Amino acid sequence: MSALSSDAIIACDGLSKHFGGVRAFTDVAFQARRGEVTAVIGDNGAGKSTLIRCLVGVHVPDAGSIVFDGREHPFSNPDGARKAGIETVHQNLALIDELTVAQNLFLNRELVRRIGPFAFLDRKAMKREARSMLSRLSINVPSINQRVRRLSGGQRQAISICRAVGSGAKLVVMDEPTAALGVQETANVEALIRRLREQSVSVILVSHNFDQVRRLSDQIWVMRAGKMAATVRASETTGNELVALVTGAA
Amino acid sequence: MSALSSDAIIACDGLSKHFGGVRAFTDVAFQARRGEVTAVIGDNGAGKSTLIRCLVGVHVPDAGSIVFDGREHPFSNPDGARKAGIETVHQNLALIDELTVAQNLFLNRELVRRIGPFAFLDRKAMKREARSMLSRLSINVPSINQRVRRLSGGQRQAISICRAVGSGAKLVVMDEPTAALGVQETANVEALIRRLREQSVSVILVSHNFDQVRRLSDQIWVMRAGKMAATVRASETTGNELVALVTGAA
Amino acid sequence: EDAAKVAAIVKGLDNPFFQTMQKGIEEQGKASGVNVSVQAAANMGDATGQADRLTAMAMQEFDCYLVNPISVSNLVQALVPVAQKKKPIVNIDSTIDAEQAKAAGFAVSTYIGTDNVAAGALAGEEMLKLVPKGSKVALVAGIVGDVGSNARIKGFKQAVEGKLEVVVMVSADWDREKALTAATDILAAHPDLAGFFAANDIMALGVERAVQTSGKDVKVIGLDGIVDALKSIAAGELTATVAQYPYVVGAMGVEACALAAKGKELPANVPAPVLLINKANADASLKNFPRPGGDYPDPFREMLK
Amino acid sequence: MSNPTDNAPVAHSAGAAEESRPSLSALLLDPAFWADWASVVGLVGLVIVFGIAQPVFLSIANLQALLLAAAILVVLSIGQTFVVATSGIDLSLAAAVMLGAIILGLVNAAGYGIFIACLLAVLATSAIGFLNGLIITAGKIPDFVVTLGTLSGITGLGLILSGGEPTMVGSTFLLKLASGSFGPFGYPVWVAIAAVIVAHIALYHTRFGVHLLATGGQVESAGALGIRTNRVKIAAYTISGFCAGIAAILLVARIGSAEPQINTSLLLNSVAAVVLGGVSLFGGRASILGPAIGALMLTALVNGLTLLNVSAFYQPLAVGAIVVLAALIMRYQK
Amino acid sequence: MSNPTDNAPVAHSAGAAEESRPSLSALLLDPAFWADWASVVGLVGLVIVFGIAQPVFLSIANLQALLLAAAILVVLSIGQTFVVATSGIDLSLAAAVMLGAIILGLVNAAGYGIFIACLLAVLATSAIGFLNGLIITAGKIPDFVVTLGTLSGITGLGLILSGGEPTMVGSTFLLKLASGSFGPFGYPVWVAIAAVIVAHIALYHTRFGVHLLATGGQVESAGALGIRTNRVKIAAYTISGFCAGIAAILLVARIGSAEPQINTSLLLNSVAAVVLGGVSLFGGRASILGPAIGALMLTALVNGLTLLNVSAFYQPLAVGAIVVLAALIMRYQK
Ligand SMILES: Nc1ncnc2c1ncn2[C@@H]1O[C@H](COP(=O)(O)OP(=O)(O)OP(=O)(O)O)[C@@H](O)[C@H]1O
Ligand SMILES: Nc1ncnc2c1ncn2[C@@H]1O[C@H](COP(=O)(O)OP(=O)(O)OP(=O)(O)O)[C@@H](O)[C@H]1O
Ligand SMILES: [Mg+2]
Ligand SMILES: [Mg+2]
Repeated sequence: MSALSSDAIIACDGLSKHFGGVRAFTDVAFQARRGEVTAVIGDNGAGKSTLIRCLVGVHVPDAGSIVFDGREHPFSNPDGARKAGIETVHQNLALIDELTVAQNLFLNRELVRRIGPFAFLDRKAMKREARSMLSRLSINVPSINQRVRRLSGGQRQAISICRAVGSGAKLVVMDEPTAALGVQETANVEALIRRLREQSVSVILVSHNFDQVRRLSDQIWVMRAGKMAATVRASETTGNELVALVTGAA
Repeated sequence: MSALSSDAIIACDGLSKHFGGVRAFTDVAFQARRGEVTAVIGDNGAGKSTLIRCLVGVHVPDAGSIVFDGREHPFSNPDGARKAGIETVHQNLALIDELTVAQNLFLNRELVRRIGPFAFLDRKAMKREARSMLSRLSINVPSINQRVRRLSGGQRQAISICRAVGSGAKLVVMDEPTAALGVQETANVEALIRRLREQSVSVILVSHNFDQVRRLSDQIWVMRAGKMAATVRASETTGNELVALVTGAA
Repeated sequence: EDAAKVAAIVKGLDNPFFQTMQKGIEEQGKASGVNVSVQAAANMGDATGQADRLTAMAMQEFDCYLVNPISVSNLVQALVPVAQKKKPIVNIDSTIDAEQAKAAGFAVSTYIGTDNVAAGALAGEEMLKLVPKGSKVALVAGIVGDVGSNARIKGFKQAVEGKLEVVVMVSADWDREKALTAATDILAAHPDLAGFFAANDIMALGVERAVQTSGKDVKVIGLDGIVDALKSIAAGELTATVAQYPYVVGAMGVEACALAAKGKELPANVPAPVLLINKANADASLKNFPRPGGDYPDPFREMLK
Repeated sequence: MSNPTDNAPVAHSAGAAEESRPSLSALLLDPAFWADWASVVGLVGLVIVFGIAQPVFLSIANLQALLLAAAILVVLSIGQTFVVATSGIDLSLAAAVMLGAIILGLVNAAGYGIFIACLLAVLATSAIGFLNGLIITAGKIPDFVVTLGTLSGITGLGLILSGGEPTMVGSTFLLKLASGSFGPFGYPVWVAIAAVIVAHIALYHTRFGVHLLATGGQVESAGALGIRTNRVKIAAYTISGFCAGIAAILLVARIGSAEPQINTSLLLNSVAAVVLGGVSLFGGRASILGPAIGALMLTALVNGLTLLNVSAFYQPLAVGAIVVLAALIMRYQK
Repeated sequence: MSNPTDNAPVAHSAGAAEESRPSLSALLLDPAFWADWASVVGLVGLVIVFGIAQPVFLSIANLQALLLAAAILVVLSIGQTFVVATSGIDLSLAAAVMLGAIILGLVNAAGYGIFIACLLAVLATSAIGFLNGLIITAGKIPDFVVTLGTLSGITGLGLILSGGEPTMVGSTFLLKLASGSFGPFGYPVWVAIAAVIVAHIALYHTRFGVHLLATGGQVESAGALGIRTNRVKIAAYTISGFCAGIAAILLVARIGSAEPQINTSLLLNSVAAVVLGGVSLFGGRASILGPAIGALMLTALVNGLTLLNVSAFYQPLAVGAIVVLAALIMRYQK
């Protein structure tokens, strides 16, 4: 596959990860260009989520190198990734069930007021901000003070998306962001992704919806059984070709 | 809405459910005809999953009546529902993370060998059966002895589906069964639903994918903001009409 | 004239020693026409809980306070309000530190108790009579750090110093099963052991079990004189015990309290009876239990007359 | 399809709860409200019952004494709360109190000033907490095992250091601390009040507090969001150790000596107070007032039963029944 | 698109683990294997160290005595395992043992036969377990609080029933039980072995076992699948109570009397054995051999340290260090 090109916001080469006896993926090269929407597709268990989690610092890869925004080995943990400007919508959503909607939206990015050497949470500001974040995405939740445990599947996903796009990241990574969303909400998220691109935020999108992928993305990467199988420009491919690439029939 | 017709496998009337201050849905009438695929659609938080959970005995509704297979108040808990012949794919999948794939597939339906008064698990038979169940749906899992905790999102969903269809139920209820599935797996599940109908098993399908709903179902029910807003025959509607019904623009 | 009201607080009631003491307090209360309320700590380690209970009792109108503290000072704070109301305090069984008491502004009217070091020494002297010079003996202590246990062990050690070899000391937390297990282990490690001294009878009975099982002739001496131990000695199992008389300590405490409530001057220090019991006098002791086999000196009895 | 920006989040008619604070009457009808305040309800219930049965219970002097007696348990419960909020448990808490007391006693006996002695005691117990956290996170060993191990280890250390003998601490400073008072409350009560306030602010008004709950709630998700869950856990244990140190000072002040013996009921009561206070042992939910009031309740129970002259034999039975009853109020807690 | 039926689940090249049993060498290289067998590794390590340091340790007589001493803890750990597997904890276990012993003693002293006494003791402790489970599930109260409450309640009951006095039990049947042996092992050891086997079968080879783990793993999911999670929990507590009854009989047989005293280290050790045995306190994972070996390990530790003549002061320190070390082997457990 390609050498790391200089216009990549994030790129990796020779990346491998296994868990005990299970190899999630081996020797993967991948890159996402600056300001583009880069899609990753592949069958269930192909290794997409694990690749994403390696890129954003959740897992430490067994081998291989990662370059983000020109720096090699840019971070070793998710905190570093977020500080460097990467926000992620994880497939499992990474919500804390016992915390409220507002607390989840600002987790590890809490707004504080400083009084002398101390920093106190600015809960009012966070709630205000949270409301406007949710309204921008037109997300319905019963209350911003509600614990997320009892929210519906779609409501939960919406909150996770809202958190990732709310803080001006350079790169937003979304692992199947619309899986649980309704038609309307899906349309909103797609519009949002377009807007992100307009604001030249780079996006990595994992999705099983090939129509969506072709509608939204510039470049498509195909994983198959733990390998990076192919990459194509979205404008130059068809749904059938994608199916063939994913299943290995090509 | 309609009175309970006699060809309904399951029907409810005047059903309401609230949680503390949150009303999930109010005064809902709904029915699914025997041998048909009945779809329920609606926005996120509309109350679909809660309705489903009331129908299969997980929640006890605050008001209203349920008729299953001609019997009123047919069961008061999920065990009763399963014994009566209802299998469910819950939106949260209802998998036990610490148990293996095979154990999850047979949970509360374990195969046993009787020796005198005692019943011992027939683990070999369960593993054998589990393998053939998975292969019928062509589901890839690393191992049948693996705990489900570490499986990918799609693998988990596939196991939950496999469990529901594996045991000869009269009614299979699926809450967004293909949300996390790949293209191939989705096609498999759709084929499976068609096969169930051919075997005159009734199916209730909750989905956000209107194309899928129109492809698969006979009757479509639309929920909006905790009410049953409309019901249409799938053959007599269009995607745009469904969008209008769901958003309330109609 | 109203009957005097006495508040008594003892150590944990999870030990029969203090059960007997409570019995002595209550029965003497009836005998002398004194109203007694007895409270106890949740267990032997509950130093603060005991203080909390005494604090509550100090709120009420009692004429005298009878205290058996878990440690030398855990009740001092709680006794301050008692002292402020100028109510007499009688100290039994374990001492209250005099200096701390002075700092807190009170002095106890009298102390009645047994000298644990002397009792341990009595056990040591009996052991010397039973086993040849230079024999190996093992010690089974109570909860590590317990003051009473330490004193008893100390007394025993002093008595056998240079005459017997103490090969090991273990801690069995006043628990019969733990003592049994430890003794079994010790017998395995030291097959030529001649005797055990356990810091109380409950542990001694556990040790005796281990000795029985091993089939060896090893002497076991306990301390306290609880009824099970006396029975065991009478049956020829346990070798001996040093009997203390918590019943008498409690009863004398009530007598002292009754006197102090009337404003009588009391002797500062009254020793309670201690008696070595072996096969020879076990039956007599059993008959009189929980009182001593014979008469004993009691200065308060004279004063009350 | 609708435009994503012009569609404000109007909470839809069904399924909508008010965003503003619910009204008082609605609150009082909600069982979850009662559950959240179980310890308060329990405490008020106890006070009423004991007050009627034995008026002395409500005397100013007794209430002051009760608060004084509760101070140590309150401080310990706060420490335990931080650990339990991370879904851990600190079994070494009472042992740390013992070690802190012994170090205080020995340093003081060695002729150093009482302040240095107190400082060293708090440093030592904080170090124990830090070590607990470090072993748990670095070694990935269950909290229960590690703190059970340190419980045992500290016991030994305390015995070795003290030689098994209690040490008298005759410091006038500590005597004042134990018996003096400012305004209506004794100094130890003020210490406990200060601990409650500081802990409440730390839990509810700092980033650390949110991260603590997130770590206790879902450690993997918290980690994926960049929260240094290991550091948070270590901090929680260190706070617990620190509280043990403060409790050790209060204890030595109260009983006037440092005993090489562990008060296990202090440990069990600290956890009971935390749970009665509505904190989930599975982490992710916590409050400071709840455990503090739980601690008060447990102390009031002993005080009241003693005043009622309930025999020592019947006290455990009564305590057990009342603890379960109080917890019954929590039944609706979600 | 592919045909859903002709596509057999060929585990794909990457991401595939063998379905058959992994080879021995692969097993030995997998840290998770060592973690699962931490207690065995710990036990073997201890035996080697003690055996070298003090050859008496390995004498047949000592090993027999060790097993005899461990029998009670093994039985209790099994009971605790069932409860912990449901993500509960039974703090009343040691108290139930005490109550069972007292009932045994009193019934026997009242002149009823020893078998009736034993039966009543087991019935009583099972009833306590049942009650624990009932209050926990019906009242929706945290396990910790309920069993802490019953711990206290039972303590009181035991004191009241016994009047605080120990009762001698001079039954020849119990004496035989305690001191007789069959083949290489004493009867109590056989009782423990039988308990291990029955419990292992119940856990791994019955529907109840799977339901137990499912309830402990995710109670909501288990409920959604129709498992009667409340009944499962009650059953687990009843089993725990039953084991306490068996342990009570063994205890009375061993020491020849029924003491109204609670052995709290029995409680803590039972939980420690369970955790050392690889059972998660958060439920859903369990084994029977693990806790049994954990119990053996804890007993061997005390035995070895006593044989080595380690001072009573240093023993707790050693126990603590070794428990943490043994747990360190579990660090890779997932
Ligand atoms: N933490 C883990 N431990 C063990 N195995 C894991 C772990 N995470 C992932 N795996 C395994 O690695 C493989 C790839 O998983 P991954 O989640 O990356 O798939 P995916 O491409 O995201 O699939 P899906 O589309 O279903 O989400 C799967 O077989 C999965 O079981
Ligand atoms: N157990 C519960 N406790 C409190 N509120 C709940 C509970 N379950 C659901 N709700 C609330 O009820 C409403 C309906 O939820 P439900 O899960 O039925 O929606 P849904 O139609 O399935 O949505 P989605 O498409 O996102 O899955 C939501 O507002 C949700 O927050
Ligand atoms: Mg994935
Ligand atoms: Mg839903």
